[in-house]
Amino acid sequence: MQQPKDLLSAEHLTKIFDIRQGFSSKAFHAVDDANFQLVTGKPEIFSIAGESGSGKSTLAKMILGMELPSLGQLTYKGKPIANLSKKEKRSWFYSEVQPVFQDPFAAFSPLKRIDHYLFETVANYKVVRRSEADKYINGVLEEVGLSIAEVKGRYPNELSGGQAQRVAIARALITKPSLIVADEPVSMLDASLRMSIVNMFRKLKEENGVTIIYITHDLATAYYSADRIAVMLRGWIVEMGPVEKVLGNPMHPYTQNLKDSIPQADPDKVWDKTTNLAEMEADEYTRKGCRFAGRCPAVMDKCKTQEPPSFQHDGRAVKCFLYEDAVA
Amino acid sequence: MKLLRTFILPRIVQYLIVIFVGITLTFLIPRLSPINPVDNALGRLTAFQTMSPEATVALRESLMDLYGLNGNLLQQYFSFWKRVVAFDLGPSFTVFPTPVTKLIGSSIGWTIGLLSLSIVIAWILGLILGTLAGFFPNSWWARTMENSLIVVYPIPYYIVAFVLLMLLTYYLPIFPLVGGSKGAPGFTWSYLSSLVYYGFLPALSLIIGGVAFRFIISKALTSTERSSDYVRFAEMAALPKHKILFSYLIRNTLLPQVTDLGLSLGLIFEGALITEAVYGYPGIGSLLLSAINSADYNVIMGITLLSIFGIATASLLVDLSYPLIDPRVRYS
Amino acid sequence: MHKKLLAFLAVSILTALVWAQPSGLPVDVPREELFVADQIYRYSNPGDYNLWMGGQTPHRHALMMETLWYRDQETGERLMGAAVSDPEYNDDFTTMTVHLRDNLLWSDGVPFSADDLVYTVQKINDTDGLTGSGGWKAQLNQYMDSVEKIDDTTVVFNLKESNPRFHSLFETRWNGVYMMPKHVIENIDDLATNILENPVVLGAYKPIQFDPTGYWELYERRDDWENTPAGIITGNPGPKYVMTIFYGDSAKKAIAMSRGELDVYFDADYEAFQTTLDTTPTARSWYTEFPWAYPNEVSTRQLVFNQESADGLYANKDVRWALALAINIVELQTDYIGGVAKVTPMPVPPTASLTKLYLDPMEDWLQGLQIDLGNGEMYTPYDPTIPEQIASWAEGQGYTVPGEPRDVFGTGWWKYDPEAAEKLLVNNGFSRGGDGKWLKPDGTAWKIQIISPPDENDAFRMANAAADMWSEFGIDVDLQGPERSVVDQNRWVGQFEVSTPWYSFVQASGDSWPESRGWHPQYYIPNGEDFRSKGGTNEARINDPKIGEFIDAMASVDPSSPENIQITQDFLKYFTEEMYFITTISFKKFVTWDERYWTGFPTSENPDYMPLYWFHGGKFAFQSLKPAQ
Amino acid sequence: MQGDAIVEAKDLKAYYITKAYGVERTVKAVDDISVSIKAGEVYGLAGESGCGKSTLLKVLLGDFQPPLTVVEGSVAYDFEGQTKDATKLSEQDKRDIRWNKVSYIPQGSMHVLNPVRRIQDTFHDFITTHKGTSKSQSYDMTRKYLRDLGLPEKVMRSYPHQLSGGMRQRVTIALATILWPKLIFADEPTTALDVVVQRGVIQLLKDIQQKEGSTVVLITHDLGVHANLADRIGVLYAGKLVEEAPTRTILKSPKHPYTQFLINSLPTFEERSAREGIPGRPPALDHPPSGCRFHPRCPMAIAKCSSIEPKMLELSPGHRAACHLLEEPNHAAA
Amino acid sequence: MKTVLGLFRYSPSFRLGAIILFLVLVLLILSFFSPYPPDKRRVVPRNEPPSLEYVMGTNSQGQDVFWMLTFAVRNSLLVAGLAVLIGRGIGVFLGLISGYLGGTWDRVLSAIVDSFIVIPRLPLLILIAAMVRGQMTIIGLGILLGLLDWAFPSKRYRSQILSLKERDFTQTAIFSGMRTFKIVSQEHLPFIIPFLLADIVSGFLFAIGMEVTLAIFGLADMNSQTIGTMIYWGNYYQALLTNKVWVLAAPIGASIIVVVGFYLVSVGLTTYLDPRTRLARLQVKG
Repeated sequence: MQQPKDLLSAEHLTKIFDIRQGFSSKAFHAVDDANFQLVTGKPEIFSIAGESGSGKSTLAKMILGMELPSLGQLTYKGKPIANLSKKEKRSWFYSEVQPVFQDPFAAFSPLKRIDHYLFETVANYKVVRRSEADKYINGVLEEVGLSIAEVKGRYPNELSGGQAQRVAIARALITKPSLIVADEPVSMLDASLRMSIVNMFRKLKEENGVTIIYITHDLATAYYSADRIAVMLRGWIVEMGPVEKVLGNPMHPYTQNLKDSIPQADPDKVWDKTTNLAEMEADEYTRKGCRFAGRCPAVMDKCKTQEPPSFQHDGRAVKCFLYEDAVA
Repeated sequence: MKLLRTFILPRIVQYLIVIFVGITLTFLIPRLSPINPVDNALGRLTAFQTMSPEATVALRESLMDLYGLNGNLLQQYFSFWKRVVAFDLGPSFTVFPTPVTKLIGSSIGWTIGLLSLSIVIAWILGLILGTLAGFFPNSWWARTMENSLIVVYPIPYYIVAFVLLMLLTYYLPIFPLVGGSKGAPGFTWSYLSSLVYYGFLPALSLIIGGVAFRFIISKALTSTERSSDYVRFAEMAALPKHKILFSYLIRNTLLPQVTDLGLSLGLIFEGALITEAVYGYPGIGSLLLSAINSADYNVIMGITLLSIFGIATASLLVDLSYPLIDPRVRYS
Repeated sequence: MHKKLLAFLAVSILTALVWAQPSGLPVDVPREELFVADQIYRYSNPGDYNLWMGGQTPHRHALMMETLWYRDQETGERLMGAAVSDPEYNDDFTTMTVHLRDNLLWSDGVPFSADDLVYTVQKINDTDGLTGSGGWKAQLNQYMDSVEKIDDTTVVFNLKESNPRFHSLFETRWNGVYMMPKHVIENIDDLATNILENPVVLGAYKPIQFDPTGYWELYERRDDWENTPAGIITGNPGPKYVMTIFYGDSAKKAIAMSRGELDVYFDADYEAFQTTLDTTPTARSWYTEFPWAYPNEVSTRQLVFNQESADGLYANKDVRWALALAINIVELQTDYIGGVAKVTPMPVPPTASLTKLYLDPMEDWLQGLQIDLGNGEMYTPYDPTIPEQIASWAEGQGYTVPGEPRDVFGTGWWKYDPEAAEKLLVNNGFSRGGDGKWLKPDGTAWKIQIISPPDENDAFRMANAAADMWSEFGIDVDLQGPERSVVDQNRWVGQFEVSTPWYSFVQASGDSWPESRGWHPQYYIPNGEDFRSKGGTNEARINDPKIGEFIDAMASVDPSSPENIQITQDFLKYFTEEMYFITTISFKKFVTWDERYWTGFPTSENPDYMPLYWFHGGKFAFQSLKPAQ
Repeated sequence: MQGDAIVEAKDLKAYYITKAYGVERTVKAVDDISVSIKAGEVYGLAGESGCGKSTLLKVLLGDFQPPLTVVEGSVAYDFEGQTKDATKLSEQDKRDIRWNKVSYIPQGSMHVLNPVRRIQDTFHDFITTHKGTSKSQSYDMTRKYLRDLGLPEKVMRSYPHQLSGGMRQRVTIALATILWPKLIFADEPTTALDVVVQRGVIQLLKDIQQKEGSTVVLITHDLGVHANLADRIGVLYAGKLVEEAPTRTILKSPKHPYTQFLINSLPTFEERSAREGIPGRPPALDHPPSGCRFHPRCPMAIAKCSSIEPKMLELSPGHRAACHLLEEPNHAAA
Repeated sequence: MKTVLGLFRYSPSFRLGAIILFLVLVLLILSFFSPYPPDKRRVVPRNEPPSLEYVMGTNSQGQDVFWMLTFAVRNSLLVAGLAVLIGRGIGVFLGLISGYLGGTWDRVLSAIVDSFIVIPRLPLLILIAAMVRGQMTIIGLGILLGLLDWAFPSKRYRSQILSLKERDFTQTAIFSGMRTFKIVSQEHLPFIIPFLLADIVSGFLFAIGMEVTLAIFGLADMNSQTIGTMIYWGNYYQALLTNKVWVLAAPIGASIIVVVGFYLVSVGLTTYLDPRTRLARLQVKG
């Protein structure tokens, strides 16, 4: 059997929502014409970054099969995710693709002991025999720096946020998935704990060969851990490429703005200039032309009327007219 | 107008379906009853009168004809719809040929007056008391009030009404026994004050139960709302308690309860049944009860129809007006 | 702060309102000129005085309407209404001549005359849709060929066939053909739809005010009350105003009377009546003391068997007799009824006049009656000492018996003899199971189903007694007490085994034919269909040609003739021997009045008229009232 | 610009004492902390969640109810010679002091503003409580203030849900500071905000502080925010103050092992070399570890760390830390 | 069991409610040891006020009010229990179908449910009861009441389920490979239960209230002892008018006690199962 080249492939992926407010209603593109590929056999951490409301969570939900795309194609190992039957999803897809959610406490029922999910996953996918479940789970937990003794019989609220998130990752690892979709996995955690989770992703990629889609608004951890990054703005992927390039030397004014806005724990790098804020998020979605035009320091006239296409430039794709004339 | 298509129209279609189902049910159920209105009328007419057998048969024939009960169920159903569309609910069987609309018309004012007033009073009182109790959960009066209302709440409504009746008309003969007013209707002090006097006990009994219910709900809502961030923030800013109570707590707990109020006003048409039976109040409930007992189909259907129409319309209006009442609501 | 003020204001306004209202009656009429009568139900057609049309007659017809004759239930005598003498028939009963009073006036001052009677009869005969007089119309059409005025006070009815009872259409038990004011009605386009507000009346009272919600009506005595039949007969003006008012159930009536807001009520259950006596010292019923209630309504209570139910189990005369002998009438009459109704073994109420006509002459026959317990064992079931037994119970309770036991408590009844009952049943193949309960001849458990409407106190308590006694006797009883309309419905189609209707086989006049006629086998309808389909009254589904023979014999004779009485007695003997009904007690009514404001209401000491004031003939009770001071 | 202490906590112990479901528990959320905050400075409090920083803030603000109880110590406000103990404020004191002199900026939550009240009315509620102004006066004040802060005027007529998260938080800050208080407590004002918005909020806070010379006590676990805003930083660990120094000093040369971990665990854009998070987890505060509370997680722990509680040492002027290693200069870390 | 003990220890309202319900249970069990059959009349002297011999007095039919009450409580709980079981059963079932199947199923069911909500129940109940009068047994009444009381619960369950479905842990469960049935029964039911309990109380309230109302209008099975028929017969024999208060006090008191008992237990259970207070119980966060 020939292995498909792409582990995950998005082509012109679009998700349209209706938003109603009072007596009026608008359609908006939460994800608009997204294109990217993750290659089989080459594990990487692919970061999707952007502000809240940039469409990154919608994208994650589509990859996990929780939302259906409105337009375009999204395939996993060559199969369109939207067409998977319920049974196919349970017997195959879910063992291949696993999620890690933002809030580890919300990801587990507060009324259930947390190990319940671990044993369920083992049992449902028949990973090992029942008698070996304890041992197997212990092994997985050790990979995330925990042991079964710390976890067994405990309710989620008896664990710290970091521990709970590790359990969530351990649960995702049980089926030995090829792809983990982690949606803001560290944003609820203290800064000091974030590194341990992010480090774990790096380890999992290298040692277990898992591809991880790391969705975050924290560019620092993305820079630290990811191989590639896609920066999203109001449904658009505005800049995508290797993380060293995109974040080391951001080209899109929005990426630049994002990077500048990160407060650094370094007294030598405090901000000197002020920034512009969007007043109404929803307005930017429906704006004509470039969606960043309203607060772009380098805005040009055509930005306000035309949607910029994606330009290949300096090893990345940039969706900005500034790079129109540059050679790919 | 996408909203019209995706929200308002479906809601109106649903409204029409509800009314159709309701009307059909009200048509069918009395007809499934073993009580035949003609026999009933005949029973009434011949109860005291010695009538010759031949005359009885003749009378029966003419009554069937008069009441429009000839023809099969389907034919009756169609002619029924024809009448409904023309707002003609037919004649009453017991007081033939008085039109049902006239009977309902002369009863409904009483019920609407009594019920709407007592529902609104109970709603306001319950809301205020419940909110206060939720705001001062540890005060002795809040606890006393809660405990006593929890005991009052489960008492079947009939009993509250009956005990009040005995207390205030028999042991302490303060209130009148029966009726809705005194003397001739008119805008005179004596007539208007008699309305209050005659309506006082029925209203009181309705209010007691209503307050208990509203109190329990308001208190629960307030307790939740009280620990919310914006109340905490206002308290931290040392805003006066009454300000927090009225502009913050009540304003916020109000919204779900306005829906309730709308729906319970819609329930007016049935809510009166027991009150009116106990107090001999001349409203729609008394009318319905006697109609059920005498199998007066047309009256039963008329009232049920009105009631379905009332509740359905009330809930439609509440739904449609929600975005106007609550600035936060979004439909999705 | 202003919130408290508002609350205070609201409370004080309310208090003021409550105290400003003199708790009391809804009309502003001096209490000493007003007689307040219990209206037996709430009118759903307030203000509609067209009684030829609507069905809601009580009180209204007594106060404002007149017909030709009244039959007083208490005395059994005929009272002259609009007529001045008895009806005159020709020899073959094909014409009836009526002589009218010449001194009656309508309330607008127009004299009443033969024209009005002729007009009334013809109008009813010709108008469709008069539901209130539909029964009269059907019978007039059936019997009457023509009606003609001879002179201003004489009218002749020509009949289609011989009919000695045609006058009963104009003789009131409940009501009779109401006279129409020709000069008013002939100007009305459609009598079937007109509600006749402010009616012109022939009775002594005129409606002047009504509650738009139907709870009460106010009547004013006519100034020319001496030109009305009741005024002429009683010679007494009666109260200036009469109000009828509906308070609701017994409890409310008792409360109203204790508050001085009700002068007479129709009937109450025993408990409410006792409360009235306790709370209202001036209140009384027919007797001032035990047994209080008015016992002489012409109707009796019975347990009626559906002969075609339970595979014809109750078509067996022996079974019916056994069940009768399993009833302890003394206990029924005392424990359940409170000792206040009269006992009778036949569907003949033991009023003074009917006792004289039937119960006294038949006493010997009753005492000698024998039934076969099986194997030729003859048994005398009648116990003439029942009234004495009840009287000694009453004395044991500390009551004084006001008169002879037989006058107060009625006649003798069947012995309470479970052993005899047992013999009858065993002889018919019944047996007792291991638990002592009766099994039917087919060996299955015997369960009797009784239906009785709880709102009819006497009936329901009698049913309770039967249920208790029969279950003590070893039969399972399922007593059902649904709403009256359901009871009726079940009775009509025969969905019962035992029911508790009211019947009397004789009228106050002593005539039986009008009442027993519906039991003629020609009107018999089998179980499952409405027994009234042919107009009959035979809910027991008795299909007995012998009954037909008795009834046919009555039909051809003058109702007041001794012959008629003889046939009726024979009929009653046959019916009793067959035990078609277990008749227990006569109707009693706790018609209760308060002498605080008015006296003169008929009583046992003053039994000139019946106190059933909601009947058409109740007008004489109203008219007899005098102020208490 | 910086002067005398405007608020000073001495030997403050604040415990949650609960008796839930029959079990009595004492959570020592603030255990013997002394801080002195000078007028006009921005004082940052840093630490992981559950270290007691929010509790400390509540006590400093004088806004706490049972089960939180101040067991020992005092919090002294000093407003131009007028002193008050924040732990013993009467209702009247609160009305006088709050918003006029002391204010509070809550975490950037969805629900801090009354959802069914227009922004301008909420402003009026807060202003009139302390100033007794009429509605139009309040509106004028609000309008002017929003203009000063560069916020669009149209938010006044909006309902909270119509504003974006960032705008809502900026409006909340405006609401907290409309009466120009001398002392502002800010509890994680930027958590849950996007970076770009966060930046705007921090700028706004800075503007306000600079315009009026207010004192700001800022709580956040994000040292990056502290670096941009605070003049001094105090680091809390498990209910204890472990290190305190001017911002530059503490970020450049942290002395306590915990502070060092905290700073070193942050990724930067300079290098992508592996960084480690702090091992282990913060202790539960009802049974804190003996001795130095950090010792179970401290790789440099020595014997006495587990038994003897380290004392606060003044390492240089304004730089204090509590660690046994610092008692002997040759063991000093980093 | 541990939970029940824990509840009993820590929740005063549960404790009180449980004691009340235990007493009710005792009453109910006592009915099986009654010295007289429930429908037997004239077994004791009539109209006796409460005394040592007749703890709650006797009524006008010669029945011992106390023993009557044991039967009445048993039968009323049977009626109400049946009604609640059927009503909530239908409600949960339709709510689950609507919530989980969604789409057309949801739209059709919601339309049906909304129609039923609008149809006035009391007149309908009276009408139906009037139709089947005579044949109405307590079982039948229970079923009838149940068939009328499912629309509101179903609507509420549906919205609960829709919101539970949106929560992250449902996704965790899905990705843990659990089937829908398992998710419903293991993950969602624990959240529905406190809600269900509170709802059951209101169901009892409705059923007992309706039973009493119907009985008072003479539409129930008048031969069975229920709280409603006890009140009916008490009224029939004018207990209040003739100052035989005990005859009515017993059933009225019983109806209050039963419902208050359920109410208190449900309050206790709800706070106990509420994740927020549970959190507070397990650890007080600093």
